[in-house]
Amino acid sequence: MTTIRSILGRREAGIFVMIVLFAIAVGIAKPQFLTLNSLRIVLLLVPLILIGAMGQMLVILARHVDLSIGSVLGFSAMVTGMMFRYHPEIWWPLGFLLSVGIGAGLGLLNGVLVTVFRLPAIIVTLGTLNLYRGLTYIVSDARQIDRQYVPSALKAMSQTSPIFGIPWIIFISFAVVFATWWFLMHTRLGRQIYALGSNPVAAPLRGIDVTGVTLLVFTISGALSGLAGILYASRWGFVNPSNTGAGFEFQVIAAVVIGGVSINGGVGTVLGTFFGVILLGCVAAALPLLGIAGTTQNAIYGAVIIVALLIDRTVRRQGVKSLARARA
Amino acid sequence: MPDAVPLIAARGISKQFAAIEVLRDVDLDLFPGEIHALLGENGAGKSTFAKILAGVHRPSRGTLALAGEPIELASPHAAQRRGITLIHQEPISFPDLSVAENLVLGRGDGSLLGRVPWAEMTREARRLMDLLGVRIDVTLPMRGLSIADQQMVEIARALASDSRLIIMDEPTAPLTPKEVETLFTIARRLRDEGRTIIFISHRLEEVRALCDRVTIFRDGARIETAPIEALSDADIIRLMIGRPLKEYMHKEKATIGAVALAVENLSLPGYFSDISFEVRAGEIVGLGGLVGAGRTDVARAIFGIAPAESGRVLVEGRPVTIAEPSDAIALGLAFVPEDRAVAGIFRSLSVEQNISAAVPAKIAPGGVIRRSVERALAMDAVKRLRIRLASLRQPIGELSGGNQQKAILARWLLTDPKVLILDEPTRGIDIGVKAEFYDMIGELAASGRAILLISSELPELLALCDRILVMAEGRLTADIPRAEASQEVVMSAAVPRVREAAAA
Amino acid sequence: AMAQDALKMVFIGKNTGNPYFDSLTNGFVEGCKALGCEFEFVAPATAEATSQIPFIEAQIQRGVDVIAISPNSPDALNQVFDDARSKGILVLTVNGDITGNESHRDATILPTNFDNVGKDQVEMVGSLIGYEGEIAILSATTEAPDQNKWIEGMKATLASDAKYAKMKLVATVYGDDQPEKSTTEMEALLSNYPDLKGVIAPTTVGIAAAAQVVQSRGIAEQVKVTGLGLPSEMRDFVKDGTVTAFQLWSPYNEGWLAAHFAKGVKEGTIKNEVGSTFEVPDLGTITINPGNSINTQAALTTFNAGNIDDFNF
Amino acid sequence: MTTVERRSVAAGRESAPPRPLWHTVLVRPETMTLVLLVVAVFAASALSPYFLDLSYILRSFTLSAEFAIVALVLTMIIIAGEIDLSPAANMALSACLFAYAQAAGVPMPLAILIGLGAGVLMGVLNGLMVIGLQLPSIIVTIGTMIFYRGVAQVIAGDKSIRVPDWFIGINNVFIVGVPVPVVVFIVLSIVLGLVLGVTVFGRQIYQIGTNEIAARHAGIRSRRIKMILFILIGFVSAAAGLMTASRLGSVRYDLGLGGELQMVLMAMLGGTYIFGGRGTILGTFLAAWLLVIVSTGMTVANLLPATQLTVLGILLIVSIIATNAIYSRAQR
Ligand SMILES: Nc1ncnc2c1ncn2[C@@H]1O[C@H](COP(=O)(O)OP(=O)(O)OP(=O)(O)O)[C@@H](O)[C@H]1O
Ligand SMILES: Nc1ncnc2c1ncn2[C@@H]1O[C@H](COP(=O)(O)OP(=O)(O)OP(=O)(O)O)[C@@H](O)[C@H]1O
Ligand SMILES: [Mg+2]
Ligand SMILES: [Mg+2]
Repeated sequence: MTTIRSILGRREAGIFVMIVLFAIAVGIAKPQFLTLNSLRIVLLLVPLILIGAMGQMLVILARHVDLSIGSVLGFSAMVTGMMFRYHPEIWWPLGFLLSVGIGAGLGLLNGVLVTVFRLPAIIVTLGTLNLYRGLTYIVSDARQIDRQYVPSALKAMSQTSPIFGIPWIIFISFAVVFATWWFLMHTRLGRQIYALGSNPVAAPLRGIDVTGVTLLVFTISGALSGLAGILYASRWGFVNPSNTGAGFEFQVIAAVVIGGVSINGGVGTVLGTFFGVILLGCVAAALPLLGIAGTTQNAIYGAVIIVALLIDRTVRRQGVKSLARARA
Repeated sequence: MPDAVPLIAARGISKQFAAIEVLRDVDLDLFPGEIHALLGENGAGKSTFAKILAGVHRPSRGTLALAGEPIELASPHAAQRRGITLIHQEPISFPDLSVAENLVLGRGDGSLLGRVPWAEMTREARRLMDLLGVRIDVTLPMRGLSIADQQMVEIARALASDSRLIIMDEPTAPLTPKEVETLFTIARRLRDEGRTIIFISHRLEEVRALCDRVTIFRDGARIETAPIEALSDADIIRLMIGRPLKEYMHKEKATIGAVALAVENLSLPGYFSDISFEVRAGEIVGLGGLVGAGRTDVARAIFGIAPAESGRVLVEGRPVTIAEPSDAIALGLAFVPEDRAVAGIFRSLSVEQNISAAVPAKIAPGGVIRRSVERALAMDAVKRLRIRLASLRQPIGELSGGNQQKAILARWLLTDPKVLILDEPTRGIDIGVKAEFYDMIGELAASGRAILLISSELPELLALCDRILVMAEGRLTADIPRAEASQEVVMSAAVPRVREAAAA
Repeated sequence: AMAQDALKMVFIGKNTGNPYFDSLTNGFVEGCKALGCEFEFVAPATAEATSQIPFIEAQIQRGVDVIAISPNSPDALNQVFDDARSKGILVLTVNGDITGNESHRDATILPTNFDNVGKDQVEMVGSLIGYEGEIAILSATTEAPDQNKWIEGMKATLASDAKYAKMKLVATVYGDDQPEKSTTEMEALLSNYPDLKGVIAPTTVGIAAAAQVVQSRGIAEQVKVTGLGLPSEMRDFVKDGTVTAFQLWSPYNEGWLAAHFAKGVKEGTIKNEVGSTFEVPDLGTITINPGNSINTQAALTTFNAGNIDDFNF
Repeated sequence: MTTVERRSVAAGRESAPPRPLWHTVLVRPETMTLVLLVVAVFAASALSPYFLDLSYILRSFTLSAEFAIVALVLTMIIIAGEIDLSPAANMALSACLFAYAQAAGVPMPLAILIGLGAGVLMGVLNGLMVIGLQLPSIIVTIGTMIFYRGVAQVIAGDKSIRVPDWFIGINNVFIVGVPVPVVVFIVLSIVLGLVLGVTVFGRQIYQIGTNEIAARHAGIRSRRIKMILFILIGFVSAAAGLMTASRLGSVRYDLGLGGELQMVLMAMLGGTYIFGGRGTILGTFLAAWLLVIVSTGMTVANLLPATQLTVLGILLIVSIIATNAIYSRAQR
C-alpha cells in the first residue's frame, strides 16, 4: 500500500503544492489573504462543490459522467422549498430527506437510461440537464422561493454551530468527503467502482454487478446533488428556478479533473478531488481580493481545466503511450 | 474412475451465437482428482465450453450437474460460489488496481459494504506469488506487468479461490518452461488434493506431461474422450483436424530475387531493440516467437503505425522514411494486421468499401468516387479470392471470419504490394479456409512478392517459410534456414534468456 | 369572451423565475383587467442578449398591439423593434431602457426619476452611519446601465454636497447579480477595508448577499448595509436587525402605469409627446418626460421595520 | 478485451441474407426525422393559428441558422468519432474579437479577417489537444468552451459592442424571397452533403469514425482529416459568429450562449450516431428544420420556455434511443 500511495500521492502532492504556491503568491500582494478569515471564506465557498464533486468523482471513476447535477440540485431544492412554503408546519429537517430522496430518484433515472438503453452518459445527462431544468420551471410555475419561506434554523446551519461556531454546512461537507473516502478505500463496493472503470469488460467476469454499480454511482451522484440542493437553500436563503444550480456541473467537473481523476475511469482519489475543489475555492476567493474583474473568472476556470488536462497527460504519459499504442 | 460420481456432468450442451451453433450436444463427465485436457483446432469450441462451465455464457440447450445435482449457472459469480474458477485465455485484469486487489476481487465472500482487509490481502497475495515463484510487488498497480506476469496473477487468483474445478484456458502460452514447470507442480498437487482441473492447450507435449485424460473437440462437437496414453500424437491430430496434417502444408518453389525489404538496427525502447533482417522478392520469411515477444511491434514500426526511434528501413535498397502507413503504402508495402476486428475491418461498412479502402486513387481519380469502378474492382477481388458473400453491399461484419480475412487480403492485393507483411493471417479462421490461405501465400511469393509471415503456429512457419526469424523479449534471437528449422530449434530461440535465468 | 377588437398587450420579461417581475406582471394583469385588454406574459429561460428575439418575433406574428419589454440588451433588439413598430405595434421598454438606442422604441416606463436615485441612496447610507466613515458600493455587472447611472449620481453627490464631506467612497465592486459572486465580493470588501462603515448595494441580488455576509459575521453594528432591495427578500434581515432600512419603488405600479399608458396611446386618448400629461387611477397625474420617459413615482420608497409588513412583493 | 469477443462473433457467423430494399431505404434515422418534421408542422399549426406562414417560418429559421450551419460541420466531426462542444463559445469569441477590432479603428476587412482567423486558431487549438495530445475531445472541448467564452468576456466585458450600420442586417437581405442565412445553410448543406456522400474525403470520415485503428492501417491519414475538420468547424463557427453579429447589430460575450446543446441536438435528431461512423448531412438538415418548427411553434403558442426545455430534453433522449435502436437492428 505504501508504494501505491507514494505513486498516486505524487499527483495530490502536486495540487497541494499548487495551492500553497498560489496562496503565497496572493499573500505577497495582499497579506490579508493569509489569515484565518480567508480560510473561512474559502471553506464557506466550497461546501456545495465539494459535495457535488464527491458524487461526480464516483461517476467518473466508473467511466461515466453526470452533466445533469446542476439541474438535479435545482429541482430538489425547488421541491423542498415548495414544501417549506406550502407546509411550514412540517418539521424542517425532513427537508433533507425530501431533497436527498428526489436527487437520488433523478440520479437513478439517469442511471436507468444509461444502463437499460445502453446510452452514453454524456448525452443522456445533457438531455436530462434540460429536462430537469424544464421540470423545475414547471413545478415551481417559474416562481422563486423567497427567503422568508426558508426555515431560519436551516439558514443558520450555514452560519454557525455549537462547535467553535464553525457552520454546520462545513461539517456536513467534510463528513461527505470522509464517508466517500471510507466507501472507496475500505469497502468492497467502493473497490468495485474502481474496477468497473478500470476495465468494464472484465468487471462482469469478476462477479461485479455492472448494472447495479452503474445505477449506484448515478444514484449517489443524484442524492448528493439533492443534498447540495437543500444546502443551497441554507447557504443562500432562496431557491430560484433558473439560477439555482446553473453551471454547477462545470465547477464540479473542473474540480474533479483538476483533482486528478482520470476521465477514462479507474484512477483518482478523494484527497485529490478535495484539493481540486480547494484550489478552485482559493482562486474564486482571491480574485476579488486582488481586484481582478469578475469577468475574468470564467477564462481562468477554463484555463485551469485545460492546464489540468495537460498536466494529467504529462504525469501519465506512460499510460497514455500504451493507450496510444492500443489505439493507433 | 467411471464408477465415481462425476464432479461435473455435462449433457447435450449446445451453444448458439446469433444463428451459428458453435457447440453441439457435448456430453462430458469430469471426475474429482483428474487433470483433463481439452484439445481442438482454433475455433473448435474449447473456450466456449469452458465459459459455459464458468457461468460466462449460458448454454442454449443442455444441462449441467455438479456432484450429481443439476445446476444453473447464471453468472461467473454464481459459478465461483460453487467452486468453479476459470483462468481466461487472455488475462483479464483491472490495470489501475493493485496486484493484490486483482487477486482478491470477485471472490464471493463478504458483504458489499464489508471492510476491505488491506493488510491481510497483501500478506495473502505475497504468499501466493511466492508459491508461484513470481517476484513482483503486489502493491503495485497491475498496469505495466508483462503478459506473463499477468497470466501468473490470473493463475494465483484461481489457486487462491479454493475451487473444486479450475479451468485453465491456454495458461502456458506466454510462460517460460520454468514457469510452466512450477505451474504443473502446483496443478498436480491440487489434483492430489482431489480437485479437478481442465487444461486447454495447443502444445501436445504439455498435455502429455500433465494430463490424465483428453477430450478432443472438432467443429463444436466432442469427438473423443480417452486416457492420454491411449492416443498417439498422430491420432490426436487426425481427430482434431479430421484429415492428415500433410495435405495442406506445402510450399511451391519460387525464384528468390533481390532484397525487397531490409531493416537495420531498428529500436523502439520498451518494445524492441536492434532488429536487423532482410526479405527478398519471392521469399517467405517467417517471424516466430512467444506471444508478446514484440513481433507485432516490429511490423507496426516498419509500416509506420508506431515508428521506431532509431534504425533504418530500406525498400528495394533505398533508405526510406515511413512516418505514416500511407507512406508505407506508397512505397509498396502492405500489412495484414493480427487483430482483424480492431485493426482490419470497418464492421458496419459494406464489403466493397472495405476492399477499396487502401486504393482511394483508383476508385476516385479526381476525389469523387466512381461507384462502378469500385464495384468492378471489388467484384474481381471477390471472385479471385473466392470470398463467399450475399452481396457486395453487405456490411462486412456479416461475413464469417475467414471471409473477412480474405477481404482484408483483397484490400492489400489491390495496392499491388512488393512487400506483404502478414501478422497471424490464419488466426481464428477455420481449416478449409486456412488451406486456401496457405495456397494463396505460396502463389503470392511465386509472383515475386516478398512476404514476412508472423505466426505463433510453428507447423505453419515450418511448412511455409524459406527462413524463420525468431524473436524473444524484443530481440532477434535466431535466423534459421528452412533446412535447419525444427520445432525444437525455433522454441529454444523463442524462450527468453533473461527471464529464464531469473526464474532459475 | 373578450370583444373582437380588444387590445392585445404582451409583456416580455428578462427571464422566467425572476421574482421582481412577478409583481410587475401583476400590475399589468390588474391594469388590463380594469381596461378590458387581453394580456400575456412571456419570457425566455435565460437573460442572455438574444433570448428575447424569438419571443418578439412570435408576438409580431400573433399580431399584438402592444409589446412591453424589459430588454436584456441595449442594442441587440433594435432590428426586431423596428420591425414591430413598422407593423404598427407600440413598443415600450419597462423598468429599464435601451440607453443610446431610444429611437427604436416608443416610450419607456421607469419606476422613478433615475437621476435622483444616487442622491437618495447616499443620504440613506449617510443617515445610517452618522455621515462619517468609509463606504463602498456593491453593484450588479460592470456595464449595467441603470446601476452605472446611479453610481454616477452617488459620486456626484458625495463630491458636491458638504453634508457628506466626511464620507469616503473607497471601492466599487461588481457581483454580477449572482449570489455566490456577490458574496465573495462582499467578503473581499470587508477584508480589504477593515474600517468600512457602510455598503450600498443598488441591486436586489447584491443587497441580499451583502446582508447575508453581515448577518453571518455578526457585524450588523459595525457595517451598515443598504441599497435597493425587494421587501420579500429583505424582510428577515430587517426583522432581525441586520438591515435597518433600504429602498425601492413599486414594480406593481410600473405594470399598472404601462397598461394604462399603452391603452391610452393606442386609443388616441394620450399623446405620446414630451410634456403631455394624463391621469392614471391611483397614481394621479403623470407627465411624459424628455426622451419619452415616464415615471411611476417621484421618489424612492424607504422600507424599514415599521412598514415592511405592509408590502407584499 | 472487447476485441476478443468481437473477433469471435465475426468468425462464427456465416453470411446473412441481404435485406430487402425497402428496409434499407425506410428503416433509417432520417426517415424518423422527416416523419417527426411533418408531425411537428401539423402539431404547431394546430397549436397556434399564427404558425403556418412561410415567411414567418423562414424568419424564425434565421434565428437558428447560425447554429444550424455549424451543426452541419459538427455532424462530420461526430461521424469521424469526435465531438466539439466549443463552437458556440468560438462564435462568441471570434465575434467579440472582430467587433473589438473594428471598434478600435481597424479597417473592416481586416477586422473580419481577425475574427475568422481567430476561429481557425481556436479550431487548431482544439485539434492539437485532441489529435496531437490524444486527449478525449469531449473533455477538451468542455474546457475550451468555458475558456473561449471566458476570454470573450475578458475582451468585451459585459458591454455590447456595436458594429457599423452597413454591416447590420444580413437576415434582411433576401435571395428570391429567402433570407441570406437560410440560403447559406441550404448551399452549405448541399456542398457538405456531396463532400460526405461522394468524395474520398467523406468516405474516409466514415471509415475513421467506424474504426480509426483500421483506418490508419489502411493508410488513411486520420489525424490530418480530423485536424481539417476541427479547423473547418473553427472557421465556420467564426463565420457564423460574424453572421450573428450582423443579424443583431451588436456583439456581447454571451452571443450564442447554450448553442452547443442546440447543435448537438440537431446532429443527434438527424440520426448521427454519437459513437461515430454513421449519420448524414440530410439528417442534420431535416433536424434543423424540425427544431426550428418545434420551438417556433411553441413560442408562437405562448408556451413557457419551461415546456420548451422539457420538450428539448425529451427529444434528445428519445432521438438517441431511437437512433441506437435503428442501428442495432440494422446491424443485428
Ligand atoms: N461471443 C461470441 N459470439 C459469436 N461467436 C462466438 C463468440 N465466442 C466464440 N464464438 C465463435 O465460436 C466458435 C468457437 O470459439 P472458441 O473460442 O470456443 O474456440 P476455441 O476452441 O477456444 O479456439 P482457440 O483455440 O482459438 O482458443 C468460434 O467460431 C468463435 O468465432
Ligand atoms: N496488454 C498488454 N499489457 C502490457 N503489455 C503488453 C500488452 N500487450 C503487449 N504487451 C507488451 O508489448 C510487447 C510486444 O507485444 P506484441 O503484441 O507486439 O508481441 P507479439 O510477439 O506480436 O505477440 P503476439 O504473438 O500476440 O502477436 C511485449 O513486451 C508485451 O509485454
Ligand atoms: Mg480458446
Ligand atoms: Mg502479434
